Amino acid sequence: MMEDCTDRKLGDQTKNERMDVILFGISRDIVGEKKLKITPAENIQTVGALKQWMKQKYPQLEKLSSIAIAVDSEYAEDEQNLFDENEVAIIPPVSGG
Amino acid sequence: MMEDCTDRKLGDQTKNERMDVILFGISRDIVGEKKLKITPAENIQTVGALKQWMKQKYPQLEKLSSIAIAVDSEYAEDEQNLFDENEVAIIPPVSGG
Amino acid sequence: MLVKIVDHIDINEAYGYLQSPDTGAVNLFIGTVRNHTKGKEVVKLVFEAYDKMALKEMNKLAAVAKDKWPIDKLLMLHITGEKKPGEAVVAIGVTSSHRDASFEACRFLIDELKKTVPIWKKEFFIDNSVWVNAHP
Amino acid sequence: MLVKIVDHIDINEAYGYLQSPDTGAVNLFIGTVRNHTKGKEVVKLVFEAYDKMALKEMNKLAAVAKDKWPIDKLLMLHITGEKKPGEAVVAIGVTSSHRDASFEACRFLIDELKKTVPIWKKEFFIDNSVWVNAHP
Repeated sequence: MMEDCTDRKLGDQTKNERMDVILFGISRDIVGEKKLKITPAENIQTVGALKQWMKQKYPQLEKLSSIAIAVDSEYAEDEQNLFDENEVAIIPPVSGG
Repeated sequence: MMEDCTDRKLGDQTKNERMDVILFGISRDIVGEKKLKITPAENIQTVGALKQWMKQKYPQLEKLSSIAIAVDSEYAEDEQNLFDENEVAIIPPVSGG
Repeated sequence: MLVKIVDHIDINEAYGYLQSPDTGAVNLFIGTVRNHTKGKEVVKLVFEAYDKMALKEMNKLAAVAKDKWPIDKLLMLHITGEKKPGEAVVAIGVTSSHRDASFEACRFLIDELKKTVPIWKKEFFIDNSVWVNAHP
Repeated sequence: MLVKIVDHIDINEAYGYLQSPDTGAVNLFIGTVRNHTKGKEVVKLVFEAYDKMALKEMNKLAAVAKDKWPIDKLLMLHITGEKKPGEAVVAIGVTSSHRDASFEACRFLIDELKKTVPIWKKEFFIDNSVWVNAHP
């Protein structure tokens, strides 16, 4: 049983070798890309962890008025887990209207 | 001097033999005319007196939610005096918009 | 400031007047004929106005609004004549830098117009007609 | 209910959607590009949206409004792309039997849209450009 699980997990990691993070507005300008590819090696498991990782890697994100993460196009709490199949996006302060 | 005044007054009465009262909406329907001619013989001196006279002559006006008089196209108080040169109108309850 | 009694309200024209490169917030209220009132089918409405006085009163309200709020453009249009269900009978528009002002002034103008401006509405039903608000 | 991200806002089309023979009160808010902000001349604005999520959030707001007020028609349009001063970037419209509801729901929708819907605005001045609201 344990071996089965491990197998599946390894299989998934092979299929999805990275998490895509979609970027908009100023966060895209800061990162310099429309999509950021994060490898499994970074071991980012939650929304909060992703925020931390992003801010460390791109210190200018820290200066924004706020930063949110959307998972599958819904605002997500820091505690929420991230899975390979999720669509993840950084939401800098909105300014529509 | 006194005689001069009397002459002028008589002269005015001859020129303006009646007061025109403009009618709108339901008050026009009640009176049955667009304009009501009131002779000087009625001796109506104020806005309040005109209201009283109208209500006596056309009792259905009494049943309206409200009735106002406009003098020279401005809402007028009961105490206001009426002069021959005034444009006088009955304003039944408004319902614009 | 555009204050008028008209035969027909053209929304595009109204918006064209209100649109301004100087300010960012336009609020437009449009009152239309409803096909029913108190459960009865309405066939048409007929509006009449004491034009001269109605324009005076509308201009007074516009002046009060301009005193109370920072207004860039202000529009008050009211029709007279016959209108069918769905057709516009009144349009009030306010353009301001602030949406607060545009909403509040627009609301104020339509509320006050209904109270003081000498315009009268007759509702026509299938079998009869009544002057609205005439009786308690 | 008409909730869309569009290239261009056509007021006549918006009003055409909102107009209803069943209800008498239409409130329409239009946000346009201002030619200045904080004393600086604005040349243009560029809007981008996370379309999928923006539509979801707009639909959520529309659902909340429909729960709170008796609404006949509801419209939310927001543009993306480049717009010059005077051009419309957002249109919110609510048709109801009661003007209270049309004003209040329209106000609620524009206020909330500005808070939660993932759309971003970049202001272009003569010499530089900034993402609005990005920094404290």
